[in-house]
Amino acid sequence: MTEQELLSHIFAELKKVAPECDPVELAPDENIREALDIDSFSFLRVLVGLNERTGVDIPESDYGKLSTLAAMTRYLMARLP
Amino acid sequence: MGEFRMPSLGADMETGKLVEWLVVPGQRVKRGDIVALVETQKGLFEIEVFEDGIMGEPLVAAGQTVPVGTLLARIEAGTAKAVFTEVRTEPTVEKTTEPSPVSKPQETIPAQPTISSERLSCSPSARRLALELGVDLATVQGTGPRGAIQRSDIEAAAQAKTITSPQATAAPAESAGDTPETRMRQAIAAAVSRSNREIPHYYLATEIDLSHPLQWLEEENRQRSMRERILPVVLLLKATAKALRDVPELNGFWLNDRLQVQPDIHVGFAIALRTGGLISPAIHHVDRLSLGELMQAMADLIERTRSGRLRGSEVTDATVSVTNLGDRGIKTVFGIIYPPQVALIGFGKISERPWAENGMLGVRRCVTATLAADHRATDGHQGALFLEALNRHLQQPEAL
Amino acid sequence: MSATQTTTYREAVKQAIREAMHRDSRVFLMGEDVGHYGGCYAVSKGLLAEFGPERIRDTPLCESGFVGAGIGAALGGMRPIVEVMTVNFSLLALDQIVNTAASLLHMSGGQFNVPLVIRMATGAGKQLAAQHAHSFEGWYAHIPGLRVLAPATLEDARGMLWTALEDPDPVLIFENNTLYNMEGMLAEDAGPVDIDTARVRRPGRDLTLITYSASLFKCLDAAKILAEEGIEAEVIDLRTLRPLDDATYLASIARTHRVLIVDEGWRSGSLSAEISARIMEQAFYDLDLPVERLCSAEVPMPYAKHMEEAALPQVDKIVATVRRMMHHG
Amino acid sequence: MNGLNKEQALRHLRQMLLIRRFEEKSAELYSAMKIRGFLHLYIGEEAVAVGVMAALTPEDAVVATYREHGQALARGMSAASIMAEMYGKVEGCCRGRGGSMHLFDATTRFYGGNAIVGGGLPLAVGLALADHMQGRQRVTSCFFGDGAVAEGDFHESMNLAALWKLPVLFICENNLYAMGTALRYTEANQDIAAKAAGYGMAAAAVDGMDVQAVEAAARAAVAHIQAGNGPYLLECRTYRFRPHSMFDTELYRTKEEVEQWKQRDPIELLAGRLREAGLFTEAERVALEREVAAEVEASVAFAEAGTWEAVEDLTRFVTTERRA
Repeated sequence: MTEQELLSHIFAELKKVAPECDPVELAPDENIREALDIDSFSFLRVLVGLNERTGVDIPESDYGKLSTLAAMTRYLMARLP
Repeated sequence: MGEFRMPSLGADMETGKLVEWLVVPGQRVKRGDIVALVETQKGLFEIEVFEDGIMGEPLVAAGQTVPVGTLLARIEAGTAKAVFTEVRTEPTVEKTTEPSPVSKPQETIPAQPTISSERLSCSPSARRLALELGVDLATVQGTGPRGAIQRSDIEAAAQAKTITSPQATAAPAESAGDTPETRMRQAIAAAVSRSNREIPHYYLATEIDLSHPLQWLEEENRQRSMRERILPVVLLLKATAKALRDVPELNGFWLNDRLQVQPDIHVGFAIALRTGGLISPAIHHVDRLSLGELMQAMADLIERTRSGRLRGSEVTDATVSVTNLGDRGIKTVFGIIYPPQVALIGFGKISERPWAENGMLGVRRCVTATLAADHRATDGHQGALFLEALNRHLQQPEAL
Repeated sequence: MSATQTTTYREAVKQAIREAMHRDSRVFLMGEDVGHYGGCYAVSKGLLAEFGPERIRDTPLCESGFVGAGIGAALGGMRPIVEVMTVNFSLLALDQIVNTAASLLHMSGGQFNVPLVIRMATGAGKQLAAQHAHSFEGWYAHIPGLRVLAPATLEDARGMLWTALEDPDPVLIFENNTLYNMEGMLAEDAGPVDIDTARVRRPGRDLTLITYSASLFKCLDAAKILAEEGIEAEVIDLRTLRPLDDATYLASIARTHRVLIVDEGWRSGSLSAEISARIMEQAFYDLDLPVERLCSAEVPMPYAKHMEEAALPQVDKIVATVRRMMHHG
Repeated sequence: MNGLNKEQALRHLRQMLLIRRFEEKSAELYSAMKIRGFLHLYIGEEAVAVGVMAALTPEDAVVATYREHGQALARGMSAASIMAEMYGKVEGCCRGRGGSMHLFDATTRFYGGNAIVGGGLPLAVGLALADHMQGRQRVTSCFFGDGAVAEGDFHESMNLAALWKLPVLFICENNLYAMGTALRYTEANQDIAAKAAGYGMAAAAVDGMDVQAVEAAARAAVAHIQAGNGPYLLECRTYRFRPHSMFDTELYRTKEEVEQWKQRDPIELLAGRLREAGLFTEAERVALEREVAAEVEASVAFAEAGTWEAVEDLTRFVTTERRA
């Protein structure tokens, strides 16, 4: 999976919980939850969706490491099966 | 009339899997809009349309793999009205949906509530109820199958209306041009005004040390798959329900000048809508659900609330309310009780705070729990007993 | 409260027959293997010794002949209970039941009523395949002039027979073969019950399940599971399939606004179709969802167990259908 | 036939003549569309019904077929109530609910009027079973045609009645045609009386055109039954002079055959016998004809004057009204 492909997965999941927002406009180091006004339930849903799309298991203690687009991409790319 | 077909994105592309529809039938699209996600052997692509018009019903369901050139949907040049008749017919593609190895099978996107002045999709019972309650169907958003208006929608609309009615003379009349958001804002305004006017609130707050329960939860979550993991707010909610069992006077209604304690604990959980406003749908029998079930129930409720698919009982059944503003970094919540309920429990952000115990100072993860209660129904003593019970239950997470 | 005892559906039917035989000397039981064999489903076991071969009357294998003879005996002043081994075999007597028993009163201008009771086993669930296990009670419920009963509970198995025998017109009683071994508590002084009305077997506010006979218990099990999810289903036992007690289920729908009909018969042209039509006619403005039906698959009953189970309405299918209706997904 | 009893013979003659003239009138009224539905005429077979009825008492029961005007009249039902029934009037024996094929009368124990071929036989078995179980000395007579012999109900009923030794008098009116198909095309063994042997049942065949022979045979059969010997099959060999029903072009038989049988017209047979014995004058014949014609005309007048049942009563008599 290329980084671009991963990004389109991330965007698709974010669009599901924040359909009126355009995640493409997010800056790489912007805090996703704050920028898109996503609560903890929705954020968990995004992570579960990404887990299903990429197969990467994300332990709860790592949730904090996926707060920006850059961090999220880095974290997942490094662990892609 | 245009046709939206599975595009050929490369000479070697023979088929594509329609992963997700990003538009709904009846939606106006213009040239260049992204309308679907398609997966190929090369990866996931966003697919655009090349003409303006109105999206017809999907001819291929999400999850289906079809050859290049397959008609996916028609794009009508006409008005929304013409398309509406078409989208009302049942999509027949659902049955052939096959599970995708990459993403879980997408639900066929239900036609969103489409309001047409010609013909509303409305259940017969809801139609009669609307007549009885004086609700104008044209102002109601349907949440039923294929966007049909159901009894629950009418009940919700009527409730908003009832709350408004005491000040109907003062309040500006609902105008047909109002957006649903405006109308919801008006309903909220009416409810809180009435609450503030009629209910003598008293407030109690306490700091609760969550270190132990959160530790326990982290341990518990380690053993759970991502999908089954539980969020801390679930602990708060379950403990609230158990504490209400200990102090039932806070779980009830103030009606006809007396407190009517309710036997079942249905917690109204405030959910902010992305378009603004909030709804407090009820989670039924919270005290009887396991933490896992409660997590599922909340996730399900939040999703359905935001997609406008609440059931009538959920809109009307709450016996008490909980507001959790912790996500937004708020420390303390002073809530407004939702009549005829008699209590609202608020939770702020869970954060590390200095904590003195047995003469020692340490850092603990804490939350501020508040109680807003109706003084006509209970006194501060009962309120204090409740917060004490809440703390007690939270300190025994394994028993929750 | 009177004393209760543990008993079975089979025993309840037998006691009903015994009581009727003792109460009225005109009553007799006639059918294939009811005497020396003790009844195909052992319902009449022991009755031959108690009442003798005149009143526990074995017949040859001639459904049309002995059902017709039952009609004649009823005309001649007797109160026959005719047992047909299974509903599939009753088709051999269909002419007598429909063309004679059901029609005689009318075509004689009200002169000749036929006080006949016909009992038969019905239903699938015992791997009896395509010629012993169908549910034709809905067919019979189509016929004016017949009263069609489907006792599901022990009280009804015990109590419907006598009331049926007192009816001046032909009454068909359908006993689902899977119920004969059903055990439960029954009042020692259990007696006749009405054969006119449906019953609410479980109250609920969210959805009405309309059913009868063995499917009643599947619906009750389903309702229990649904209750754990917060869905309260009201379960209606029709009891009498003709004439239908519209009032009971319409009242329920007026409360719940949603309805699922569970019927072991086939869907096309069925009793469930009839009830659905009546709801449309009489309760359209009570409905919040289209009426739904759960019926047997439209195949002759297969033998293999998994296939037979798949063909019939089952608890999980009822639960799933109700869930889908409530969540309209 | 010796020992001719004038009074009795004249009664038979009158009954047969009444059936004949009544049915001739019915055919006329059918053509005039006063009578509708199916109309099956008995003309030619009158001796069977009249002869058998003479052997029965009022307590006995009669089960007949859709060709039952003859049995109904011979049993004593009034021509007026039958005609009104065929008109569809409420004054008819079945309030106009039955019509020609479904004549019923409780007072004469006349159980139809059964229009499913063979369908009446099990009914007769049941009526006899009720008598047997209640210890009553009554006979149930059951008329059916040669066509019914091919039905399962015939065999099932013969077996049941014989098995349980029930007091049933089975009367087969063998007119040689099951509707329009000759017996030789439908029965492997065309000797119907012989079929009784398969059930261990007593049987006899008799000339169905001779009312006195039929009566004698029926009396013997009834005596056999009343002696507790079980059922009896009486085959009456007869012939229908008219088509099967009004809408029948009679492609299946020749005019010569019909003419041949008409030579043995049961009415003329008995009238001739009486004349030969010097018991019946032409004046008496004229008087008898006039009397019968008057009765038929009275029945028509009664039917014409009759009323239509109120449509509001449409769904009555589906279930018994005294319940509830």
